[in-house]
Amino acid sequence: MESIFALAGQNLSSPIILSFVLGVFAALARSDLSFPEAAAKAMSLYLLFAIGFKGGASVAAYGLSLNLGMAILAGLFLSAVLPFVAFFLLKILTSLDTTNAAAVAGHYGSISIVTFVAGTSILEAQGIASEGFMVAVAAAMEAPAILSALWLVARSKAGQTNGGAQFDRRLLQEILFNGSIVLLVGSFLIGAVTGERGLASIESFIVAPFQGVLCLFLLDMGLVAGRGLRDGGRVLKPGIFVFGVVMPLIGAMIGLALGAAIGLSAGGVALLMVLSASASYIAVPAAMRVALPQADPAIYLTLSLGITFPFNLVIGLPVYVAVAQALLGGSS
Amino acid sequence: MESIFALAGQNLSSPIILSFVLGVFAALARSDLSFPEAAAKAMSLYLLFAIGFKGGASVAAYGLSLNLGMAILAGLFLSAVLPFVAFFLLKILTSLDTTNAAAVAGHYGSISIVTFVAGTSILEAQGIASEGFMVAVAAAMEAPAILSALWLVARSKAGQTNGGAQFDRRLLQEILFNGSIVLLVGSFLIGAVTGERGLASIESFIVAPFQGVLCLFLLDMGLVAGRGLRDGGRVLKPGIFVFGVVMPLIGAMIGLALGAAIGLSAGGVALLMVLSASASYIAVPAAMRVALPQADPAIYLTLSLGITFPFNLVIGLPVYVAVAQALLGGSS
Amino acid sequence: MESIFALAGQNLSSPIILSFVLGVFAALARSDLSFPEAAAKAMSLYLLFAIGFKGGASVAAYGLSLNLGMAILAGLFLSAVLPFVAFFLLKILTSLDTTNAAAVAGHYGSISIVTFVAGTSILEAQGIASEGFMVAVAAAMEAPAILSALWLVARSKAGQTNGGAQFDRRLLQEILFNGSIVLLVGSFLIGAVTGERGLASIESFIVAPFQGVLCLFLLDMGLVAGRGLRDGGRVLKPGIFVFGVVMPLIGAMIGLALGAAIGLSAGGVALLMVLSASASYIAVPAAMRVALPQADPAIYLTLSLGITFPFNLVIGLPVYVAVAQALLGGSS
Amino acid sequence: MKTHKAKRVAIIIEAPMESRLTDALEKAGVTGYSILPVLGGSGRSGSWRRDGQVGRAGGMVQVVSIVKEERLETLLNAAFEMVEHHMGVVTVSDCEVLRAERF
Amino acid sequence: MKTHKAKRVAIIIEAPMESRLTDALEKAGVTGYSILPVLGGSGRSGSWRRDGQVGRAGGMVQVVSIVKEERLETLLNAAFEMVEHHMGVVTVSDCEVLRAERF
Amino acid sequence: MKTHKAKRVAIIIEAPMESRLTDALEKAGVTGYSILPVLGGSGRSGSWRRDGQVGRAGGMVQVVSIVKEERLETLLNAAFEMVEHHMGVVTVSDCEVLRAERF
Ligand SMILES: Nc1ncnc2c1ncn2[C@@H]1O[C@H](COP(=O)(O)O)[C@@H](O)[C@H]1O
Ligand SMILES: Nc1ncnc2c1ncn2[C@@H]1O[C@H](COP(=O)(O)O)[C@@H](O)[C@H]1O
Ligand SMILES: Nc1ncnc2c1ncn2[C@@H]1O[C@H](COP(=O)(O)O)[C@@H](O)[C@H]1O
Ligand code: NA
Ligand code: NA
Ligand code: NA
Repeated sequence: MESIFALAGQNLSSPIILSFVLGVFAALARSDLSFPEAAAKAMSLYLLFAIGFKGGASVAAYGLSLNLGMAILAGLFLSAVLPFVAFFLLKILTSLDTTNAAAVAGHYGSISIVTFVAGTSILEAQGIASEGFMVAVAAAMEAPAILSALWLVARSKAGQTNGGAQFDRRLLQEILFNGSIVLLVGSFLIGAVTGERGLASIESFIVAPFQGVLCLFLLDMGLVAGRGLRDGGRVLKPGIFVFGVVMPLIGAMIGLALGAAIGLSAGGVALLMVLSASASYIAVPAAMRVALPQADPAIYLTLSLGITFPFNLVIGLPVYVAVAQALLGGSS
Repeated sequence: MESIFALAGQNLSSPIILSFVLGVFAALARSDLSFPEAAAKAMSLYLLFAIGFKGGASVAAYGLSLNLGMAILAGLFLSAVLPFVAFFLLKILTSLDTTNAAAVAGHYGSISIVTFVAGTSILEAQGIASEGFMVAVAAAMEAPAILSALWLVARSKAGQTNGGAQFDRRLLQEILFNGSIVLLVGSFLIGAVTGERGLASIESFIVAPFQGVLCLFLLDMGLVAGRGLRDGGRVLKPGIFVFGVVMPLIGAMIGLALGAAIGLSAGGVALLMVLSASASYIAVPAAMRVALPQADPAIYLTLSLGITFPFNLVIGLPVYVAVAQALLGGSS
Repeated sequence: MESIFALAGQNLSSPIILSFVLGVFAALARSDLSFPEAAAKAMSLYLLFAIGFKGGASVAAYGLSLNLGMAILAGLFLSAVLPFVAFFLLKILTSLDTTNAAAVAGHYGSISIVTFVAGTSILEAQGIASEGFMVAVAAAMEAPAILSALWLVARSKAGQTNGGAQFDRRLLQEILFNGSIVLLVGSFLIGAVTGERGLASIESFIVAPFQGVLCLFLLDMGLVAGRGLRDGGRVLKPGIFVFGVVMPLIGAMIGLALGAAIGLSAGGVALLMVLSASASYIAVPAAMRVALPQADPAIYLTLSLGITFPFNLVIGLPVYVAVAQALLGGSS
Repeated sequence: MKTHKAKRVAIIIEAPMESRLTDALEKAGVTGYSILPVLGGSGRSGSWRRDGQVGRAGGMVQVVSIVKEERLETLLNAAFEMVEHHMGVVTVSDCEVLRAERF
Repeated sequence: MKTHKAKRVAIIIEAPMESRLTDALEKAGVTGYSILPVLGGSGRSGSWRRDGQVGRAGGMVQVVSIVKEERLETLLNAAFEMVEHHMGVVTVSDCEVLRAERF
Repeated sequence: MKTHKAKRVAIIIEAPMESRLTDALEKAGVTGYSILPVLGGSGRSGSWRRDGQVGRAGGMVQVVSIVKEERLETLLNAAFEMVEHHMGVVTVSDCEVLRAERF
């Protein structure tokens, strides 16, 4: 326990966390500091490309263990099931109606790729190895949660009246081929195909400056999250807030159990915990606006970006890594 | 021949080609993956600056051989003459009217700088030296083709009626001082003036991450080209398609002859082939919209970006390099 | 004196100066070369983050000398007082009315961070050490000058009639928490807290490519400054032009005296001279549009960006460094 | 200069609905439209801005279409169906156009 | 499709004044507005463009608000106070809106 | 608030023609205009979008100018000459302006 606090303390004093904190502070202080939308999007494309490519290259280097298939299945399962857990918890903790609860639940089954990236950074800093294919698992976890959320609405009374969930083939194709899935899987495959030689040719672009770009990106996320908290704070009833902190812990525990069961390494388990604990704030909100327009975006965006993301970043990540390492790591 | 296929195969499995392929795939799959316009433009400015500067610095290092003047003259000549070849070929292969054929022809006399950049990457990867001043030749080849295309329209019947080519001093100055010419020539001169010391001071910006930026830029070009093929596919009559594949080969052969005649190195000849084979998709289209508004942009953009660019990237480049090396290279 | 010319000559042939010159040339030649607004802003965020972080990390490494407090006080004092000097000089040299003279004066008390960055580059190139906390001094000097300028208007006749200066709490908070101050101070603190370990983790992002980004940013500034000169040239009466060249020299001398008095190193004194000599072109113009809308922005922007910035960049910086080094440097 | 009466329809709609709306317009026989960016705004559901955002949710775009009067009703029906359950503002105003043959 | 009369107010204003204007609109009881980017322009004080600029001075944005006729006067008074000493253009035009209950 | 009648002319034109159009407007005595970005669109010549594009061809911008009624005809003549052989849409609508002395 003590060492977990020490880890959290050390994590807290890393440039990436402090950059996020700076962003939140600037937004709360109503500074006009801001990143152009194009710059934010460019950084996110860079991070997706780099993390995917590195994962693929590492698979090429260390071989594709049989676990890949299992891990992807585990990811699909987690993404599909966690929304039910989240929905149940929301019904206990909050007074959200079915539509809003399902919309929020969908976010928690899906993932936040930047949380994943921050998780890999911590692993690297602590010298803990992890399976390169975990980025493919991340990609696999993006979408199923959306279907679960829509199903939750469809089978309810709200789903039968009032338009309900607007689901169709088009939405399905948008979800499956959304930009981050395509880029993540695509660059993963490119990394896997080109391997060491490919990595060597672009290493000084995707490896060396990675941490620095991540700092600026987290600064931007801090600005956006802080703005969200400032403007969307009204939705933050205590029950909702509690959900935003408890749900990631529950998700992480389920991820831990499943990751250990399928025999991932300590690092891989930590990453599966991170994925389970994290909540989407890009792909799922867009899908929800199309499919569940009645759900209030202020609720799911504030929860996902304003509560759970910072919680994971600052407290969750070092805890998940420490727990995985304690239970499954050889030494440490 | 065999080794050319081997080269093409190796080329095909490089991160830059695969990134382009990923982009095309994403566009055809109607993914919403996209780069902000500002990011695409920023990457192109980076590539122009870096390639120009490196060319200049290399001239500073290895001295300005007498060939520079000859090579620039050769470039101007190729740019001015290739449109006539292309026009003639189009009249044989397609049923395009004079205006559209001339507009397309102008694109093939001019150049695509990213094709040139990809060509230098292959040379570097294979350790083949080339003249640093070839970037100046690239800049020289941007504009003359436009004048040839407009002349082709002006002397035709279409040119006498129907508005014809809208050519004036203003357009001339826009063509000569268009952004990519100014940046390419400017950074070439800066590289030449500041030399080794200058290069050392910004090397870790313009050299180290270069290949990685090129990957992302080609991913973006794949997205744009794929979108163009999806929407503009209707113009792709067989004759047009054949032109898009045959013209670069003819261009490359003419470039080969001229490059060998003026005594360029094997690498320099390869690059002159690449320049001759490539077709403009930035400067010339903009000039054509002003000067030949009757010409259908779907035709020249689909051809240049959708057919010839991928053809050169995937098949052409390794072939041109292998041919130049086989005929003119000392060893290997 | 001779060696100052040599230095200026050497400075003139550095890639960053030549990039600026290229930008000015392109703008005057009416080239369409331009950076997207988002790219320009992204580069400026990068530069602020990097320079702040490095300053903080250097404070962490070399300890926080007692001088920091003194230097910040000196900065605040310079920023508050220089506008009075500038106002007085403008009243002598030009026929600007009180409002316009005060608006211009505010710009010269405040600072240009990119001039500061270029100054640190010269110091680094010459191997002259300087206090890391000088970036904090830079941040401290951004705002006070605005208050001085507004006070100059408020106590005048123009201030009593015609709306005068529109100053309120809101403007004060906008000035104090403007993006560049928050980012500079924030990244300075992050650098100071995370120290050597933090710097190591993002060094290949904020140190290695720094000079190259600076080149592109100065290219962009050259484009903007050249456009300003082309369009705003009409305001450049001789007296105004003379002010734009003389005021930085006076500012530098005052900075020199104060810096030497509080015991800064030669490098630190040089940077204080640079800050005093430089004129704001981001924060102060925005504040002036709100508070002194009657003042003509063409005057202060053309002066600050079109005259004083290039003057400092090309001639001023090497001179300030040489003078500081001659008077206070141990050897060389 | 000869001008012709037409209607200018401007639809501010959530960005994730953009392609659905433009498809609906095309189905409704609209011959042209343009998409304009929106930086931020405020309405009953709070305020928003694009700065620093990566996702498309929480952002609007504006689709503008100039149509002949006789096509207006079809267009509005198509647009209404799209915005019905969504945030969004639909306005119609009179205008005159050059080159009426294009609409 | 049932439409309702309303007014479309478009205010081109200096970027540094944007938040002051929108606050004033909110105080004046406006229920919604959208902010559109402007790339460049020209007027009595010369011409400008955003390309390559870092600072907000020397740039304009456009604030568009659709309001019921009865709110127009309050809105214009609020807007006028903001642009009075500043560059800027305020235009009002008639329009029809769907879903009048939103305004 | 006292308002004055004016005309709002909006011209969607190919980006490579932008500076030619604004020069023509200035020659026609227009005192001011603003340039707005367009992200994409669709028309008789197909559809386009700016995303990921580097070149200016294959993109449009919108030039908006508020003019006094008496200047309209000259402006439209100037605009028509520019769009004549080009893609583009020219619309005119009635509006009211504050501060008529500015136009
Ligand atoms: N009256 C209005 N005028 C202009 N834009 C509006 C108006 N009402 C809403 N909007 C835009 O539509 C978005 C969503 O509106 P709402 O559904 O009212 O929250 C707002 O954030 C604005 O961008
Ligand atoms: N008549 C007009 N039509 C459209 N925009 C205008 C007009 N007049 C001014 N503007 C815009 O407002 C800015 C400032 O105008 P001004 O105060 O006249 O210099 C211009 O640069 C344009 O962007
Ligand atoms: N009716 C219309 N309403 C709005 N924008 C249009 C319209 N027609 C054309 N445009 C715009 O002008 C561009 C070129 O139109 P066109 O010449 O018809 O291909 C389109 O891509 C749209 O951006
Ligand atoms: Na999750
Ligand atoms: Na060519
Ligand atoms: Na100063």
